Amino acid sequence: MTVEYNPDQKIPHPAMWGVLYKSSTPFWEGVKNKKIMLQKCKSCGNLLNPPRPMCPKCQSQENEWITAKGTGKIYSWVTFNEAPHPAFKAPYAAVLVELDEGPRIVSNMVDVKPEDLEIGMAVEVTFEDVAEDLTLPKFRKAG
Amino acid sequence: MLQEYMDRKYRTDNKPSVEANLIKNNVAIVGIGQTQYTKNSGRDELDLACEAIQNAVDDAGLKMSDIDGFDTFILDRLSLPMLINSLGTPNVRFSCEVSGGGGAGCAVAVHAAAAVATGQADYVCCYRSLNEASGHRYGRGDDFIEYMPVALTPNYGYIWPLGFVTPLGWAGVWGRRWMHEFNITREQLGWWPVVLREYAQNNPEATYFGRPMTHEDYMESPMIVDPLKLHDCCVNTDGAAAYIITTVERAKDLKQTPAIIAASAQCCPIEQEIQTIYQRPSISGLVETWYVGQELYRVAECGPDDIDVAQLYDPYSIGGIIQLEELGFCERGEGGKFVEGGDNIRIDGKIPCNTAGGLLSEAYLHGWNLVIEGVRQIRGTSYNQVKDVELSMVTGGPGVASSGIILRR
Amino acid sequence: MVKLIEGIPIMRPYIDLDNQGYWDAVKNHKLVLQYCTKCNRFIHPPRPMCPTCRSQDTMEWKESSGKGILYSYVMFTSPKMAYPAYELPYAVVLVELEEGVRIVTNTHEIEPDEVQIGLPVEVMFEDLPDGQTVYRFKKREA
Amino acid sequence: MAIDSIKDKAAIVGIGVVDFSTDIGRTEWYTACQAIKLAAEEAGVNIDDIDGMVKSVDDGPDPTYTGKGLGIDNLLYHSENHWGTSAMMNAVHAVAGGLCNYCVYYQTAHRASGPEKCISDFLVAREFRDDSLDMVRYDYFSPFGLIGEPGYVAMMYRRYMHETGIKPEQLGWVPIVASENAARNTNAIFFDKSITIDDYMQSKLIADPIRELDCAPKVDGSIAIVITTPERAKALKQEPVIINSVASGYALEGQNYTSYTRDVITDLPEMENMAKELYRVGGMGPKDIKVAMLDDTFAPYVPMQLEALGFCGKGEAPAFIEGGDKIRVGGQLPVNPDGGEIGQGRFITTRIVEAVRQIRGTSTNQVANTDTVLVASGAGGPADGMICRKE
Repeated sequence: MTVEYNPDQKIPHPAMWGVLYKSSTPFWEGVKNKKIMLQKCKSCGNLLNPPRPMCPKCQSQENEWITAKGTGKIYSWVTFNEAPHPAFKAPYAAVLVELDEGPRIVSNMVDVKPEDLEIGMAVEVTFEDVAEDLTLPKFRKAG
Repeated sequence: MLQEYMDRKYRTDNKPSVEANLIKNNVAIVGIGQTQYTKNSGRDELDLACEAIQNAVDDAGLKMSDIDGFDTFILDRLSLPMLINSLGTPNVRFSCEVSGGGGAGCAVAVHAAAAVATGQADYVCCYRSLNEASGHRYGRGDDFIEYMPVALTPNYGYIWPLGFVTPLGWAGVWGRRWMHEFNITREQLGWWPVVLREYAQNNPEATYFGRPMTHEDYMESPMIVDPLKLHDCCVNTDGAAAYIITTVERAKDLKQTPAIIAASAQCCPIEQEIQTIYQRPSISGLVETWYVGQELYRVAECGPDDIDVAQLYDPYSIGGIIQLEELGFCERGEGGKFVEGGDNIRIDGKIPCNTAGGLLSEAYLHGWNLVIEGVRQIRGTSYNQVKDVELSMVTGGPGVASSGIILRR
Repeated sequence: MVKLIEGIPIMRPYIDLDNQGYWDAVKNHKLVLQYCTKCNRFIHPPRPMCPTCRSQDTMEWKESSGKGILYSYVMFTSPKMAYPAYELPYAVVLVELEEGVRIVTNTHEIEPDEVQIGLPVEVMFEDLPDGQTVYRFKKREA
Repeated sequence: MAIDSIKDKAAIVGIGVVDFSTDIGRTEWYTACQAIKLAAEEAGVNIDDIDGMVKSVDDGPDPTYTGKGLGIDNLLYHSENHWGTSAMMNAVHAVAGGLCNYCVYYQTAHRASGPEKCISDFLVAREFRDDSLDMVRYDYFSPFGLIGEPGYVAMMYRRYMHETGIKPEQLGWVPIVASENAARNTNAIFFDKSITIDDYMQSKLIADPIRELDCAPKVDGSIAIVITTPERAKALKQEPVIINSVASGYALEGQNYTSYTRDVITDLPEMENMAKELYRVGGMGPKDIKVAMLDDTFAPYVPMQLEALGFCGKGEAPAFIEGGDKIRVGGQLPVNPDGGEIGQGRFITTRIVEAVRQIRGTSTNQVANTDTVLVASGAGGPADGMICRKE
């Protein structure tokens, strides 16, 4: 199952922070281009997730962005039997995916019913245009 | 307290004893750091905060992981968890905030000092990061309209719908009353911004470095909220600043001459509001500042004559000058005369004030830049160094619940 | 002399259970003040407790004479720090009422150069096109 | 000299509690003043002698306005704190550090009756909070429908179930015992009688695996607590409750309820750090604690806290709470004898009030011979706590 939306409701969009918070822009730019981008400390190689202006391991403020492979495993999930927001049709699940590179991101599953979810399930990314101006990285069963 | 103020008789019998004050002479500011002060940083506030804090940590001769406390005041866009997650400080065990806007300029130092004096934390970092020039400017009129069909609080309900929306305007009401009651002239007011601008010419980090201003320039500057002219008002700044507080004992092993806190005070008297302090019998003075001064002198066991240099929180010239009166640097109602010609507040004057340029000419960093300059004066590293500084005073904002510290060598 | 600029909404006061009596009265073209019957004193702005005797049930609304003198003022002259719904310049004045409390207000039919400390003024009300009622102060005979 | 620790340097001498309600019919400003007045009266402290005020940033009018409402003229210390009940720490610093004599910690929040009419939102800060950088994290959750605290907690709790094997039939005992205690506590408005495990199992799974009964309901309330030094306390009306230690804890990669980027997301490192500090300062250990006041805003945090605070070993909490006997009054470690937030509504300072009552021996659910109580708050985020003891 894929998350179903109420067409007359606006899906919550990530805020475009611009100069108010520069660190997160490349991630969402990447999603638009159907890539999962990860921030990497130039000095010690630490992956910073969520993105931020300083590496907590070595205090370097120099960083670069790498493209994740897009594969990982389900680390946890929640099934919403009541939608906390009118754009979503309950029931649906939000999943926490641990990417093979290490970082974890929240997403939804495509073509998997909530009751079939399992911790450890191998998944791979797929990108869904959920609204005219919003693309989201989602995951499906790998293979 | 109000009665104490009216009688100019400070009660000490209802205050904790000076011996009980654990901050006095036990706590010091040991590291200071800042970013460039600009009009458009092009960076976000978390980014700026990280840089300023790193600079303060380096200045003190510490490691980032030594920092175990954070302190700031509200109206802050940063989130503490995000800050910790960026800086990578694993041992944090104290944090604090305080309301009251600029009045809390020194209250933050008080709370951080209390934490280290009571063993709750070893090294507390006080930080402030703002993009007020390019981003969200506190206290601008047109900011309000976008998102506020109804005044934010009941109290603002009595003033905002009248088009009475900015702290400058609110202060203008008691400022005018002060000018009216004591015949303070605009020419006199002008000397405060003019002298501060002179200081800024020696401070390459100041916003107005390289842009001198004469008294004539001041007089010709446009009226913003009558009685305040453009140059009566503080600058807008993008930037961040931080300082680090620890015990005097630990300071001995660190890099810098510690700026020891000889006294600290906070005060919020009756009928306090944010600038709109209109219900007290007299509004031509600042009860909270007088009180902060009295408490500082009581704890430090000194008087205004002993203070060598002062950094007074001056979001507008009036606020700076009335503080001179309330802190006892001149008589009540004599502030105008005192600053006339500027000599009294210049570097060799009776009480050199805001020697880095203050909020009007250095930066509007909610008072952090004032604390940092107060520390530099103790270290002897100011761009406008006053000779042989023993005691250096810093205050929080006027017209709000205020605060202050006295630093010593 | 407060002139509205068309199309820009006027901010409304924040009405809660502590100050509802005040704003309800304004709606009916009356200026009322909170009064503590125990201490026999007026209190402004409205609040949930008498700051002198600290009672929470001794306060009532009493109509003000609406008369006072101009105690202090500011003149908004620059768009930078002003609320954009009003034509510049506009005055915001602090009026000391006969009851001893001071209220912040706008002026009505007082020219900028007439706005002076000590000016005798009295309250008037205006119903705005957007449905809200505001109070302002105009000159009166001393 | 600076002191090494605040151990036993402050005491709670008065509490003021305005009756809880889901529709209190007053403003926050009103009930804040009311609670402080009650607390001062209970303590035997004149309001004019109150010279310190602390509160949590997000609850109720700030000290300037509350002080104005009360007509306080001598405020020498005021501060806010963001997390849980950590404002208590500021109060302790203020009186122990000689910055003020009598400090009031007040919490006022009318969350049930909502913002209309009843919330005196005095915080200009909130206007800034909308674009606070704390909001950035929601960008990564909200587009996927992960919205709201029950959901955030559920994500962590699913993993906790996976790693510890805890079953709903075990977790259910947290709300069951809370309901038993609340039914006996006249101040607790949410349960007239205790619920059964069947009731729990039938409770709606709002964000599976979190049930409706796992979440503390919203409530209107106002509480004030007076703190001073143990010396000054001697002259006052009540038997003082000594604050043996107070601490707060933070940890890397933390976010309130959503610390999903840590290696392990199913423990509470902030709480562990806090507990370490609390026991170190107080010179106590988990075995010395007679009653635990734990953060039960969301039920899963109770077993996690039992482990983080050292009341049982890692992985032992599910068995510890099962059947409820160990956490009931009379059990090995009575938890929240007042019914907790599940029974009284979401209101953090209720824990401190109950700690005081337990030590005074005046609780509606008194645990015999209580001389030490641990209070913990901020589970799932920056944590804080205190240990109170009998004089």
